[in-house]
Amino acid sequence: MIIVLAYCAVLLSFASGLLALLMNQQSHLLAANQFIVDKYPNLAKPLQNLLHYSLDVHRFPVLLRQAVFILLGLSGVFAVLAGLSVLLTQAVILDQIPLGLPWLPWHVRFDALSGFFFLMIGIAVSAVSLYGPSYVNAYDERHHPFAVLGLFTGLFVAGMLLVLLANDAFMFMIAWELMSVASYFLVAFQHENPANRRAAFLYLLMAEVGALAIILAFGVLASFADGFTFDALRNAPLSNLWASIAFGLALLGFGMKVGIFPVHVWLPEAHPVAPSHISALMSGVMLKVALYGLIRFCFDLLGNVQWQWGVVLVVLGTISALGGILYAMMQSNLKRLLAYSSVENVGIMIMTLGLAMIFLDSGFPQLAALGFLAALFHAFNHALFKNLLFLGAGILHHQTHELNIDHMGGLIKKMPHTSLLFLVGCMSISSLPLFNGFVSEWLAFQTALQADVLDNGILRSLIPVAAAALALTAALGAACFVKVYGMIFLGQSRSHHSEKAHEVGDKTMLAGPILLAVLCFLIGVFPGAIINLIDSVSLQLIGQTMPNDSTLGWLWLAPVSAQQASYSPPLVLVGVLVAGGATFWYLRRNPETKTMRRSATWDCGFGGINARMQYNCSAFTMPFRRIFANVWLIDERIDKTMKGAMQQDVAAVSHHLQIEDHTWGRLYQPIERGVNNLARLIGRIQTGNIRTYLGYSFVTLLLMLWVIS
Amino acid sequence: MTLSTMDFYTQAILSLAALIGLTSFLMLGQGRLLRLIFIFALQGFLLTLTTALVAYSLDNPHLYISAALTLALKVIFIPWMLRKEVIKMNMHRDVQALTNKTAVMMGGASLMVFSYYVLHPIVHTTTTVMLNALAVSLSVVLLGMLLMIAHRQAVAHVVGFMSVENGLFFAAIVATNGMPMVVELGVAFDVLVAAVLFGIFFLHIRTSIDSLDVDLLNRLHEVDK
Amino acid sequence: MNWLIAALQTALFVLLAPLLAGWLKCCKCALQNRKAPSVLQPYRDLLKLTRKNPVVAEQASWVFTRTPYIVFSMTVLAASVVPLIAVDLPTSASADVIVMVGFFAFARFFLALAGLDIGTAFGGMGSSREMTISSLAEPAMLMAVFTLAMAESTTNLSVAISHVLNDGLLLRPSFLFALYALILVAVAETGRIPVDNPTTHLELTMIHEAMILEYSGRHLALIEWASQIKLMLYGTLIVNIFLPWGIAENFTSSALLYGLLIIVAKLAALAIVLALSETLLAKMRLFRVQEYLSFAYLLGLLGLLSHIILEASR
Amino acid sequence: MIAAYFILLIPLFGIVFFAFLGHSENTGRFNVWLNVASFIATLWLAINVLNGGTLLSEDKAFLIDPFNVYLIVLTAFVGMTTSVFSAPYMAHEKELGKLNDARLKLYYSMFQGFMLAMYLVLTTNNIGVMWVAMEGATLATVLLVSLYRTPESIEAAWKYFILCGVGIAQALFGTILLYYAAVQIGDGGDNALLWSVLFDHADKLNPEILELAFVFLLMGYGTKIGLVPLHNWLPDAHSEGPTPMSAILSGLLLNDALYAVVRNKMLVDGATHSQIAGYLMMGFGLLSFLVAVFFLHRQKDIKRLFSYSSIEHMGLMTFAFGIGGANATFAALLHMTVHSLTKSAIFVTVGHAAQVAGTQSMEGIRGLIKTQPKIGWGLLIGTVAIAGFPPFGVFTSEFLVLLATMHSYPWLTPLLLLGIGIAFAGLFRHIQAMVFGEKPEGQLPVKANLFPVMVHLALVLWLGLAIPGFLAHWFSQATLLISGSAPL
Repeated sequence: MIIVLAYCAVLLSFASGLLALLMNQQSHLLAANQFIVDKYPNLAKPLQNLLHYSLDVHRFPVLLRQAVFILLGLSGVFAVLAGLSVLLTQAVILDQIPLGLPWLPWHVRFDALSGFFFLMIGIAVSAVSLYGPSYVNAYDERHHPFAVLGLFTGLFVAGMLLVLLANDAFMFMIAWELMSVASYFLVAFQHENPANRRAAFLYLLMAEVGALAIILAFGVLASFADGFTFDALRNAPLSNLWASIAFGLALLGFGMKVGIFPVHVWLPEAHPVAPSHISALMSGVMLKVALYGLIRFCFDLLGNVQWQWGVVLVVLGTISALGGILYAMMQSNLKRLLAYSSVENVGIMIMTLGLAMIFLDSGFPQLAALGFLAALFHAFNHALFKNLLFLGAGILHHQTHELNIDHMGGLIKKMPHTSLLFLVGCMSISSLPLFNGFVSEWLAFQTALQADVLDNGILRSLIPVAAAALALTAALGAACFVKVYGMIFLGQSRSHHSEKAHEVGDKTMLAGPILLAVLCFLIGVFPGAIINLIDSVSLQLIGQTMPNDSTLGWLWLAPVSAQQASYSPPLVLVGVLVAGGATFWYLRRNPETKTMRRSATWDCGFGGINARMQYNCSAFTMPFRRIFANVWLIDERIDKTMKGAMQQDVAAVSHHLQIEDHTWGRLYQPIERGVNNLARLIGRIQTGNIRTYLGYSFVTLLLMLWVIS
Repeated sequence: MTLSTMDFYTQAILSLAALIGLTSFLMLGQGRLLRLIFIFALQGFLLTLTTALVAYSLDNPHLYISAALTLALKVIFIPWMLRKEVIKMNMHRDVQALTNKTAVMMGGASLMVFSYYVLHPIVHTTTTVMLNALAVSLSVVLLGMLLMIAHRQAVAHVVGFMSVENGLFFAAIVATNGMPMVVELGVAFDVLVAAVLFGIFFLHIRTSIDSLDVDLLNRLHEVDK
Repeated sequence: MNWLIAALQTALFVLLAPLLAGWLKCCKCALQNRKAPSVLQPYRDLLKLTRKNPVVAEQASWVFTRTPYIVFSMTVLAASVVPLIAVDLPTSASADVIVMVGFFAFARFFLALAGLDIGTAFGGMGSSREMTISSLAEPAMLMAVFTLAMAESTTNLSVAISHVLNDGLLLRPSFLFALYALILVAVAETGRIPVDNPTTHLELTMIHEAMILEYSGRHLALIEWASQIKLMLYGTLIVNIFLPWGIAENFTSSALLYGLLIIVAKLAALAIVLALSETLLAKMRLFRVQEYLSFAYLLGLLGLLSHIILEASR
Repeated sequence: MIAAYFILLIPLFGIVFFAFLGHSENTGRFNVWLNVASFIATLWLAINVLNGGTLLSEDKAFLIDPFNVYLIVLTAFVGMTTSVFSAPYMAHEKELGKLNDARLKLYYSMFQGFMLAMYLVLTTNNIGVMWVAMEGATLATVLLVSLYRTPESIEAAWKYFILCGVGIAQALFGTILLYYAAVQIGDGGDNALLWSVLFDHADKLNPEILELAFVFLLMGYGTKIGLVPLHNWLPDAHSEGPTPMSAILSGLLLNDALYAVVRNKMLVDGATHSQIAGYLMMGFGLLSFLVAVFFLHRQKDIKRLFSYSSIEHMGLMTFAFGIGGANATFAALLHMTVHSLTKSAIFVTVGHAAQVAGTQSMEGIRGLIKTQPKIGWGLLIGTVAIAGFPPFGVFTSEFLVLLATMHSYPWLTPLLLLGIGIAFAGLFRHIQAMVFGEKPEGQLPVKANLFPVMVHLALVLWLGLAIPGFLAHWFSQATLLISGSAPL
């Protein structure tokens, strides 16, 4: 029964994609309609009217778009239902689909781990499909056909869901690549821009390399097992060395998709150029699917995790988290910034996952469950708030036609609803208490603080350092999102566009973000609900759950024991309301002083404050740029144009700032150059002279004859 | 087994094999096209003789057909066509000096040795005549290829190509007493068509590059210039 | 009962905070040969401000006007989790020390937004610098806190302090490092010399003050009050974690009274030390602050390592 | 068995018909019908095989077993769809003034000639006839390569002719050696070249001679497969000839050459009981694969690009056959199918794309999706398929090859992966620029029939998702025949 829900989710997303293909077939549909009417004149009148109504020239595209998104939304709802029911029943459902290789049908397994990610995807997809119809209205059908967008969106979602269902390596890879390829087409959707094409290419290339690494990882397992089903792979008797090789390959493969430093470079290129609701899905849930892969591979298939892998994950996670947020901070393109921030958040998840591995191998399954919980919970939260922020970015782009933060400003008054929703997103991602981001980060800290129980001195000192780096990450994240929110919504309008902006006309567009924002807050206040769900995942995977021995149950969060640490968001909320309410009431009790006097902003007496005097992005982040100067490749120039007889007066000053990723120059460009050089060298063998070619055959023949005898 | 203990047939075959090998050598070192074509025709004639000899000694009538085909194609038709071409292109006066004649000849000689070396493993399962025939035909094949590599004229390439075929025929006839008839006919047909096509190509190449020097056919390549 | 005492203690905390500020000012004036205002002057200032009609810039949005309430209530909440005169507070359980850091982050987030809200250069400057310093201070602070948390294997402040009490007088090298680190961080976080100068209004050196430049009336009062609470909170953390003796372990009135006396004395003494250091030291350049804070981080790390290597090695 | 004769007679009739009747407007359509007829005949044959198993004609001249029956159907199918494509394409080329009636006559006649040769290679039981047919295929196509009579096309045709001619001569030597070995065991006469007979007595054949023979056979047919370093004719011939011919060269000729090698390998393996033939094939395959992927990066001509991609894939198949286990063989058989379907589909779109842009140079081909979405998407999806992305069938086979390699020769897998990755980059860096972006000024859509492309890609997709039972059965049977064990 539950599996039917899951299949429904997959099929509905396929159906939404196929339905979108009808966009260009209006004339055929009209003909078909005519045919039906002619053939069955006594067809029910209302049905005829309905057909006639919906096939109207102007109405048809709008209706079709809505229908596509309704199907997609239904798929999301079914995914949520399926996920919830499998999590609640703790069932493990096995099935087979008669596709694939003759001796290897697609094996399906739907268990708590898949269910949890189903839930995540379901929520994200539902939110996106609420948001989608009005967002895609902005696209001109001739240049950006909806058929393409809708088709690949459907395939993309279906691919993600199928990855979660896969129970053999072959189906897993097919679903995985379906997801990658479909999202590639979405990234390349607005392909007029060369930068977008480049981003799409980079994305697909890295996806391909990653997929190959994953195949190889499966290959390592498969060469010790008989068959490619996960059941067979699970039982593969691997030596530690081979297990570590498989782990390394899986880490490379899944890490490329997750966006671990230094294989993250596609992320900030590809996410910004896709349509916003797609970026939301890519950043919000596709990365999570990769995380799922990593978890499935390491904890489930490999089974015996080794603490050394945990150390690798902790180190890489920490670097990604720090690097991600530092790079995010320097961006002025909103979606690019959000993409880098995904690298950060992924880093946190990976780090916590690493902690879980360390604890698991050191014989503390309960603490491992805690780390696992923190990682999954953060993944869930990230899915919510990153989705929210990307959708918000989409709204901003829709309304201001801008993505450059420096060209916005003052939107809080023009777009009050959006600004509030975006604020919720910013607060969650900055991990402020009462919002969901904080809870998972708190859990991560708690996990790290348990390092004391370990015997290994190096681990015991490494983990707290990683935790401190995590703290730095969180603080930098807050700074970064202060910048984001402040530059976009506060202050004065920095450009013509943002001056003319206004709130979205179609309120359904806000429904998706509202859903997510409410969830962010609710989960921030009542994290227990999700934690219980994740507990069933760790029960299946690690065989342990988190102890929750606190007396008041759902009110409290006590990951290890109430004595060691506890957090009660509902009480905190009450406290805030009491304290804030009391002061609010007390200070405004006097009607005379209650009113505020508005006056011009203090301008030091010089007069004429204008928008250009405000701090902008690069000014805001200047202190960070100086402090962490070596993290980036900074190209900062101030050009002065001189005038006057002696060329001593300044006519104009322009500031030029470019921030580049180190990994390009250090890692990727050498590879590219190497391939090109090698290609040139190899190209020399084809000289164009037939005698040379004959010479090749001749020598080859002689060589082979020599070899054979 | 010494030569004197063999019968006449074997002795004849071995002599013919030696002669055919010799013609290959001669072709390899030949700078003048007309002489090259002549030697090629000679080789074809020797092959015809061999075929006829085998047909006679085995009393295998279908080998006579094969001999006739060889005579018609390799001794008459192709040399005639090539000769016509050379005269038409006014190339018969040119002497194409091989860039490194000594090295090519030395290479040819070592190829002969190499052929024996390659066939060494099968020596215990076969007779001397077979071994020699195979070795000679292998070296004729290899020498034919070397001829193509060493010469720049398209005509020489055709000669080389056909000489490779000669080597194959020799092997087929001596070692296996001829292939099944259907194959023989098919091969002959292919050779005929190939010869016709060569003629067509000479025409095309001439109109295209106004020469038959294959080194000038070098537009399609992958080298950075 | 416990909840009532916790609430009372929080109220006490909030009410005492201006007094500490006044006392600090007194000490400083005395050291600098100036005539000091009354110790109660901060109360008067606050009262005066709350009675005034606030002036708000035309550009300001709701973020600007709501921020003071948020900042204040978050600071109060933070104060509620720190044991002042008694341990075993139920409020400490509702939020541990990491959450407390989170409360401050929350307040700072909004304060920085408010700085950006008006759209002047000062506000932006203040926000930018504040976020810079705090993002460096936070890990250093957590490093120090982690030392404590690992040594006492809890992040609950009440429990931690009672563990320290139970341990008796132990000379822990890790605590020395952590204490030093915490002091450095406290100075930075509360905006005292040598990191920031709360009394300056010279644009180029302002950090905290630049953000709140536009505030007036009750808004200003709330923000000022909140920073006074924060000062006291850090002071309390330092004295109560590292020198917890005298804090009430049960809720008898005598113990509570004794605890109150002791904490007042401890804070007064700490204020004198602070005043002394503020008099002796000069303010640093902005871009030397990171060295200062990385030193604090290093101390925290050393504390942690010495705990792991020297104290807990197995 | 009658079906097999039909399969051979129909194209034979076609050659004569086209050669003597001359060219008219309906020739293209008639060519389609002829190919449809052949296809139906092959289906008939296939059904016979499906019902009755391996067929051997009375005189043992023809042998239809699971290994070649699917290749026969595939050949007929690709021939049919290519002829569908070629009719409007060649008509357009004529409109452009590149061709005249006489050449079109030659074209259609030789098209059928080529098909005849292909069918003969596949159906015959006589490895000598196989050689003759293979040479015939070269002869039939060599004039097609130079159909446009440009200096480049003549150069390409000459190289094709000489290199393949010399190559195939070596295969003849190999065949003679095989015959010699057969004669030695006293099985002379006409039967000695029959594959079925040789296969039955394979273990009696002299292993040394067979090894030697295999070297020559591999060299010979390998030239036709396009194995590096014998591949040099291939990109030239593909790029300079008319596009339909590129499609059938890539889709059929290479496959059939590989088929010939594998047939002979089966004999050699039976005799030598060693992996020597396999090792040789693996070496060649891997070398071709790795070298070809680097060539992809440097291409300027779109058809050259895809011909290098063909070399790459043929290399992979050769490698897989070389490995020789059940999985690898199955994968190679599947790869033969999906590669020829995909590659011929790509060549169809490539031909149209070149017509749209008026050039084969990739720098001139831009913004296809904007100009003519169907061609643009066809090319893009085709490339996605050939680059080995699922759910297309190429992925399935590459996946199996990779796993088989991992199983048998783990240290070679990184090389394969590297190659696949670099190949992908090489293809996409060119393709993206062509299909995406704004269209150039004045670029207009052309009349194109993309039905073949859709059918091919749909089939490849189907094979990627699920392999139909009868096909799986044939593959398994063929695998059993070739490798001696059935896949898992």
